[in-house]
Amino acid sequence: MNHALGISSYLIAAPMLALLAASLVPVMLKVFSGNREPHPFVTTAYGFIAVASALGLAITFLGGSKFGFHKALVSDGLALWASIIVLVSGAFSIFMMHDHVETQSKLFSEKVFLLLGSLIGMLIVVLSNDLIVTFLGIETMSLCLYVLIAMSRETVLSKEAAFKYFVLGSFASAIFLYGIALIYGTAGTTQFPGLMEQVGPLLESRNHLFLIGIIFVVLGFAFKVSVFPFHFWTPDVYQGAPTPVTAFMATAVKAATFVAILRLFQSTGYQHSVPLKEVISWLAALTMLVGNAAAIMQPNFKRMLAYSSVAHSGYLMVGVVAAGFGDSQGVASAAGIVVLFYLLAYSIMTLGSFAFVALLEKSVGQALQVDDVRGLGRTHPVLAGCMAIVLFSLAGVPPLLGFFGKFGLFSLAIEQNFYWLAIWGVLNSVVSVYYYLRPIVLMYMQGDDAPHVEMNKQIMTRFTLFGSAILIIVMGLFSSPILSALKSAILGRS
Amino acid sequence: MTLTAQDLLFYILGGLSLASALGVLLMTNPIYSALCLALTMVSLAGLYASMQAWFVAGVQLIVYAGAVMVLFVMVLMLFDLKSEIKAFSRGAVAGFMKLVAVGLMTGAFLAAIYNSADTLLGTSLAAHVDGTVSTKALAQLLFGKYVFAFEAMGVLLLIIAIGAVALSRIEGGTHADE
Amino acid sequence: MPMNSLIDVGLSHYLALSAALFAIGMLGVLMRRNVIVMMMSIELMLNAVNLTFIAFSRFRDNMDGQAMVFFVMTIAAAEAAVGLALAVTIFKRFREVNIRYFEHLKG
Amino acid sequence: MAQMPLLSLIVFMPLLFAALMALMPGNRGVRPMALVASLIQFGVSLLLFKYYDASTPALQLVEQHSWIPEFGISYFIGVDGISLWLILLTTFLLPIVVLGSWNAIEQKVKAFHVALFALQTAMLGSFVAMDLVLFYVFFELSLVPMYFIVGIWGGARRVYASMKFFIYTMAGSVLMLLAIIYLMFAARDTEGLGYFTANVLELYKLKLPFTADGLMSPQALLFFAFSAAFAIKVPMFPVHTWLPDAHVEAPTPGSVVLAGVMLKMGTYGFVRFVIPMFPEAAEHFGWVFLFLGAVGIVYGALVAMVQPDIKKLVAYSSVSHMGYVMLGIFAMNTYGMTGALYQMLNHGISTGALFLLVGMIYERTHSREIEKYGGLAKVLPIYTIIFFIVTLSSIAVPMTNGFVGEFLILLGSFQASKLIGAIAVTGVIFGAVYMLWMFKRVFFGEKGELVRDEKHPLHDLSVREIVVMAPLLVLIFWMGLLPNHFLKYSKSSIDHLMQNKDAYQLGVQTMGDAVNRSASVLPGTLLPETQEADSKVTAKANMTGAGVGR
Amino acid sequence: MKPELIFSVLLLAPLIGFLFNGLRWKSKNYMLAGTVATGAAAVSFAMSIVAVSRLFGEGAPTAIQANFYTWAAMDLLSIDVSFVIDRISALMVLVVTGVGTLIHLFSVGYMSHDERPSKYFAYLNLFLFNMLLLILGDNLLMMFVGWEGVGLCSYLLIGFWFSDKEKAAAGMKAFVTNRIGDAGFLLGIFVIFGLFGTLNFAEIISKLSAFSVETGWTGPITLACLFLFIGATGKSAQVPLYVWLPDAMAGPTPVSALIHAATMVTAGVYMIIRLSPLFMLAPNAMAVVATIGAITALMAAVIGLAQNDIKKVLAYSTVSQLGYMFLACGVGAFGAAMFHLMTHAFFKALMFLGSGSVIHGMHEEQDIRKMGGLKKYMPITHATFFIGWIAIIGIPPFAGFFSKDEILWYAFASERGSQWFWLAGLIGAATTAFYMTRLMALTFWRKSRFDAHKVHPHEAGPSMLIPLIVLAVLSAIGGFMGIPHVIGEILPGHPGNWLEHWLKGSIAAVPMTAEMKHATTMEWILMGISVSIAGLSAVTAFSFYVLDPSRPAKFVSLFPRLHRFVENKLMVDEFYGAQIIQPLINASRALWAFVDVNIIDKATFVVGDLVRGVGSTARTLQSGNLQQYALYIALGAVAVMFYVLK
Repeated sequence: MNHALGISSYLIAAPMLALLAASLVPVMLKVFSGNREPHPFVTTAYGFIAVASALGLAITFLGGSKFGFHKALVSDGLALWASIIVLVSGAFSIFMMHDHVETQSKLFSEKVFLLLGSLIGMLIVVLSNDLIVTFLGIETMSLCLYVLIAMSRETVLSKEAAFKYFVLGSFASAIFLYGIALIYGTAGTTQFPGLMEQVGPLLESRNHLFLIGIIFVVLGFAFKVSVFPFHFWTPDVYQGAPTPVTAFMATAVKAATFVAILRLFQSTGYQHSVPLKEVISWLAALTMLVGNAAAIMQPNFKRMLAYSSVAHSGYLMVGVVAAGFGDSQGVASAAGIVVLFYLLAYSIMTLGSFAFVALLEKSVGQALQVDDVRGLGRTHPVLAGCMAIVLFSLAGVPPLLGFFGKFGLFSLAIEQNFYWLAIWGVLNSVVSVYYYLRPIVLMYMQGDDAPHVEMNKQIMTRFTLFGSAILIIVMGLFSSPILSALKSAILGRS
Repeated sequence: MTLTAQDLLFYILGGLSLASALGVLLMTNPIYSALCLALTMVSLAGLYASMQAWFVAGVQLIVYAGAVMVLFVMVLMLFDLKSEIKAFSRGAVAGFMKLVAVGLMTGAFLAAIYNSADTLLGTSLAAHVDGTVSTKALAQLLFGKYVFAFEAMGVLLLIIAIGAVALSRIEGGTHADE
Repeated sequence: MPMNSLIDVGLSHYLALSAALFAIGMLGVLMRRNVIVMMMSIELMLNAVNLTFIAFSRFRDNMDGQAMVFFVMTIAAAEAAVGLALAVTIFKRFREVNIRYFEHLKG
Repeated sequence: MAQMPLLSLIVFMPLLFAALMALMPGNRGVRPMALVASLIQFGVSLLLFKYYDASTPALQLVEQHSWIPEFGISYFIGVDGISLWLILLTTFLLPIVVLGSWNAIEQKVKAFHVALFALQTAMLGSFVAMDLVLFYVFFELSLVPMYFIVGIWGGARRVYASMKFFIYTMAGSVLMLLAIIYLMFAARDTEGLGYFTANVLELYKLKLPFTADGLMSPQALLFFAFSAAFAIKVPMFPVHTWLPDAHVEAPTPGSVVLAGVMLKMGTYGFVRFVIPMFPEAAEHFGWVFLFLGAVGIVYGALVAMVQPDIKKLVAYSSVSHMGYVMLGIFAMNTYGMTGALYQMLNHGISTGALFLLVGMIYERTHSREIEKYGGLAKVLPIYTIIFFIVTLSSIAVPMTNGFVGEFLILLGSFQASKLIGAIAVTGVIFGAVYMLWMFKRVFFGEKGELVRDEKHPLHDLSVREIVVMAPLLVLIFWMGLLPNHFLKYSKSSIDHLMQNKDAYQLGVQTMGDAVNRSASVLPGTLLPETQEADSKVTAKANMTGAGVGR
Repeated sequence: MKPELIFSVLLLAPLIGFLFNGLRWKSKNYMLAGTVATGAAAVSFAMSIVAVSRLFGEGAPTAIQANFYTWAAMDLLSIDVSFVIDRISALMVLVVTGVGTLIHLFSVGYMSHDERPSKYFAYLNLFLFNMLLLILGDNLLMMFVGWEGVGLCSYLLIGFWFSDKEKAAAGMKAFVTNRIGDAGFLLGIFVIFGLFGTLNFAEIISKLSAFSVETGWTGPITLACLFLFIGATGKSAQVPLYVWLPDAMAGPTPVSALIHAATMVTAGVYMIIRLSPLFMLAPNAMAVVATIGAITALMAAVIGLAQNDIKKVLAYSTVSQLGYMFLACGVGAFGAAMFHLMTHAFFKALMFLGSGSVIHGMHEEQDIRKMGGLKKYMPITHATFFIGWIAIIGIPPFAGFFSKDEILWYAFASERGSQWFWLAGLIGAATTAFYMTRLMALTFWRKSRFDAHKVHPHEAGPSMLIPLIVLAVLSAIGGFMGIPHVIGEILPGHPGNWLEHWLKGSIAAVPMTAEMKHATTMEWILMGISVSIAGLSAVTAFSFYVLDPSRPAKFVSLFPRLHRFVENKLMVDEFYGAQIIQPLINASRALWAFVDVNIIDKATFVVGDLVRGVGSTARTLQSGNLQQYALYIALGAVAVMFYVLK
């Protein structure tokens, strides 16, 4: 066996290495300066540099369907764009952490370090070409997040959230791992390319152990992206976690995990199991319904957004269903394009909405209610305007980014003849309008008597919100370049 | 249908592991649970060895039954826990459903094993493998095919080490500044 | 499957044993209220997985399974470390490690 | 000026003005600027007459640019006899609305005008869009400003009303979105087209399978999906209940725009998309809409009759009037279609005028309850005269615009179905009943409690208000006496539509281009050949998915 | 003069008058307003004479025509704004502009004390304009435009004093009832368009040769005729839509004379005469027309017996006389209908103006029980009214005699007629003679019943008297244009029936039965019967109300309930109110409150509630208990496994 690794392996790993190296700097500084916390801005800058350099390296070296580390990693368009989404949301999360009251502390450098560590885990997930490596990546990402959540300055809820996330996450990991074991046992390999070739024969012969393995693996992923009925941790953890961390979880974790799911479903062999198709379709449908319906009833702003993110997972699952069970050649790459585009859109919108929440949170442990935004349209017109754009985009109003995201997903569903899923999806997006518009109602249409609340400075968080609003409009109107870039990256054409 | 030594070993160690696992579940005193868990791990190590996974068996003994269990016991000692009155979760319905769910899942599992048994490869053990050979092969794998995973493990441990320390220093942590 | 193979120990037996261990671990997570015991139950589940890996590895004559077990053990250790650190933090705060104190977040 | 993007200019000028207004400091000066801006955009829209060629049914002043080729979406706009008058109606109403809301909107003046102008762009866009997705974008986008207009400047139950408005209309249109996507794929998979497009002219060529015996053929399902969206927008009985709420709560200018233009987007959709694209289904299921249209006429009129609130009465009268439009469209003959088109304009003018008038009296008394009025004619004679003229138009007395539309529609629907025509004709009676009864109670008889009030004497219309109403009155008579002035611009388009119901196709004519080009060469001009060929390959071989056809 | 110019002046004169007065509607200068308006009407009249004179003489055209512009054109439909004066509309236009001018003139005096004379004259001119459109339009649509236009003016003028709720309500009632008819008219137009592909009168009639007489009820021509007739019942106040006309007396009296007696209400008759060849093809429809006409003639006459408002009596009389005209149309005697239309225009306008003069003189008193003995106060009014009276009850040789008798004769002798129609007409005539005599007696004769200290009846000024006198003359001699042959033969110079000659070829000929064609004796006998019955009836009334005033009360006390029933107009309004209007309003309320709110809105709320239900269930499941969540995961896994592995 040739153990030598080519240069290409290191190039693929370069973003991760950069992240690791840069992330250690603030911690090291702290160690060498006698445990004195560096200025938060310095830490933020280092974090940003880490992410930026990783992003630069990713854009430079990723893509083009290359393998590395004995096929443990694959660098393709999917990985490239998922890395971009993950890294960008990481950068914005660091900005928000710098500002946010629950993450500002003497341990800020450690928090940034953990977030960067989590990013490394995510990059592993998106680059992984092997189920066990995916598992390692997921664990890296999750373990960092458990700690990161627990490190909030809030003392009760954040600990509870961290612990719940930890126990349930480990529980789900065990199940996931069991699934890997069964797949390993039945297919003889855990590497995606080999596995994908095995899927067809194994499903055709109705190998039950393999089916259980697939189910368990899907279940483990479903837990991470909060698909019903594995979503129950989501609102609790999103609420308890510091808002910047929530934003990070809601965007980056989801993006990374969905890429892993897509990799799992890159085979046409799944068509041999109709029940599997049906059950995943049902999960998608129920996820949309439960997420949207629960969000309607939710008075807590962050929980509402949490349920909304559950619903968005449901939409994304439509793409996954199409990828796995569509009946035309190359549907998986097509699904990759629309799912990634949706993830990009969703990440931008979600970052914006959580930035808005972060701006309104003034004290540690404050549970922001939806009603608290009353009258904001008058007192803070720019913020409210940006948030309104974000919310309309989440609701899927054209020509904002969210609309085109949904357009792509539902196009895919229709092309692959998943009509009822598409219909269910759009009907759910109508339901979602109800709660997305509620803050707008409160901001603009009610509470003219609301007092003027001083807003935290939070320059970087403002920047995040503002930037996301701008991006939503600009990328909505000019989504063509992004789409064509995505397309050429994923189809491997220039 | 002769019962070979190998089979006997399986039934003994398997039964032991199952019993001790049940002990983990049923013992109301956490310390006893921990000890039962250690016993399970030891018996599993035996099973690994019986399947000629010598290295893994050794790691199981040292890392798991040794280090990890010590960590658990230490924490338990730190908390100074006694036998708990309410060791199990409340709710008859919920409890019933939990039993049913796990029962069904296991049942489905066993049925699946039964169904797929024909397709499973090599239902009899292969020839004896030398421990050094298998360990070497494992090492080749770890530093060859799985080198990236191996390195990633290292990174993970580093991050977790720093994270765990940081966690102990937060407000209310064991090593908090204030 | 012929009757004698029920007694002849084969892959199925190992798998069944691991399934049983996994189920017990699962029950522990579902039913025990002490967080430490819950974590131990998760360890049990991971051990069950390991048994599966080893069994498959053995019966397929494929070393990959053992490598995976190696990783799983590492992860298990890391999880234990983080989990216990969390538990300690929580204990410091609540003087108790029973999960019934963790129902503030709901709805 | 051969290639001046006139239509784009018309569509986006209001948005530009909105942006300018948003950047203005303070609220002072917004109104005059808005007025000037609105007049400018109306003036520019009048340029259409110069370049529009009424002799051809072809799509004119066409502009085509690639927008999101990956999704098959292009920026493709054009105007023909069907949309010409709706565009002009939209631009015509804006200055009136701006001037009419001079006093009605007291707070957040700037924001209001920004919303109003943005809405203008969305509405104009949906009338010129010839790409289905582009149309959908404008169609949906129009909800947002209107949502704010109702929700922020509306009455007491404004939140309920605006929410209902938004969700009702969106619920209808999302199904249309799916239908659009389906059509695009159908276009791609059809022999001869083979590429992914939302270009309406191309989609006209599709022959969707239709079986008469069931609902399940694609054409029927698509027909109903489109119809659902448009029927809610129209609104048609029985999905009309959002309208009265929205109207009652909306501020006067909001009501005017809502009734005047937004409802037309629904009926326009039927004419532009539903009938030509799904001819067999429209033929086969047309009776449903014919019947519902007739029911809507009578139902709207009857319910309007018993309303205690003037504005709600007018709102229900809209339901009735739009029922006429639906009736005309689904009569599927030239008379009905022409009448429907005319009635759209009439409704925009006369109902718009009614809402303005109701708003004017509301500004004076802050009440809209009919019971509290009475004897207004003695106190506000000018107001009474204007109101009366508008009432006449609304109840379709000859020599006003309303008559032309109703006559043609009823004529057409009677040719289509005697029974339904006969039902619909009773609307003529009920229409007179509810309007005149309301008129009697408000203007005649003893002075009511609001009119009697000595402390706050009512003032008759100011010069501004008369100026607001004057153009509407002029149009009421102009359109009533000389309908052919207006009809001749739409004639060739409607004739073309009705004569080629089963195989409707539309040519295009860019500005300054005298020769009609056949629509079939269009895709070539839309995108370079290579890409088109490329897309065919990908469609068949590899990149099936996601409509990422190109 | 080119036809275009003639029609322009003819039509625009009243329109200009309307605009002139309309723009200075606040002005109280009744003299200026009246002069302009009357002048406008007079110009129209003059122009009508000019136009009509062209039709006379050898080789004169049968019609003059002018086309202005295309109103709308698409597919088969092509509607021009074009006008025609042929032999039918010539008569009508002369009556309308002539009588109209007189009534304008009368109004100058009558409205001199009103607050808004300019507005009044504006409306009056507008009416004239619309009426001319109705008459002169050469297609059904133009006729309909005028048709609705006159209805509108009628509405405005009835509700002229709108501060009075009753009057405003009367206006609305008129408009709405007319609208019901108009709806029928529209349907008629649609059927005709479907049948002939044109709405032009001449073209319709020229295309008729391709059609044969329809026997059934559902043939297109029968349907068209019936629908058109519905329109006519609305405008011309026939059963069952006549109820608006008595209420319409709320308007100023000259208006009643012009619109509600002489011109507008005869539009229905005019329309049927215009389309007489069409109606001839639908015998069933004609039977309906005749029957409704006969019923109306009788019923309105009966109601008229017990009315005490001078204008109401005249109103019911108008309804009754219109019934005669429809009876004539129904039996195919379109010429007779036209003849009666004209004579009726003269004498009924005369009587209305006379009543106006009385009301004017009596300070707005309209109750005839409070009048009496006005003969000595207003001799000229009395004299003219007297002429009107004998004209309407059919005493030869006054106008009413000729026209009514012709109708009765044809009702009897036409193929489409019957002795029953004749009998109904006869009874109607007798009843008319009775109540008209009663009206005369109570108003002008015997002693005054008003308080002479408070009320000082006086004769009106010249502007009101001149029209009265002119109309009286016309009522007296108007009948000579249609002298029946039987009478003409015995007169010196053998004057023929000029009217019949004039209209010959323009309208369908009377389909006489073979044996009646030359039954001169029979005609004489019937004429004698009708004149003597009417005379007898008048004498009875005279004895009741003049010779022994106590007799009516005694007579009435024999049938108190019947009398009350008649006095209350046979309870028709109450019936409509209780059986149609109120149920309609109740139903509408129910539609609003039930269908809109409870069904449609609820249905959407149900969806919302369902979603909410799902949401709250999801939130309940979200108990916060970690192990519960783990259980959900396990349950989910189990469910998925079982579904997939099943």
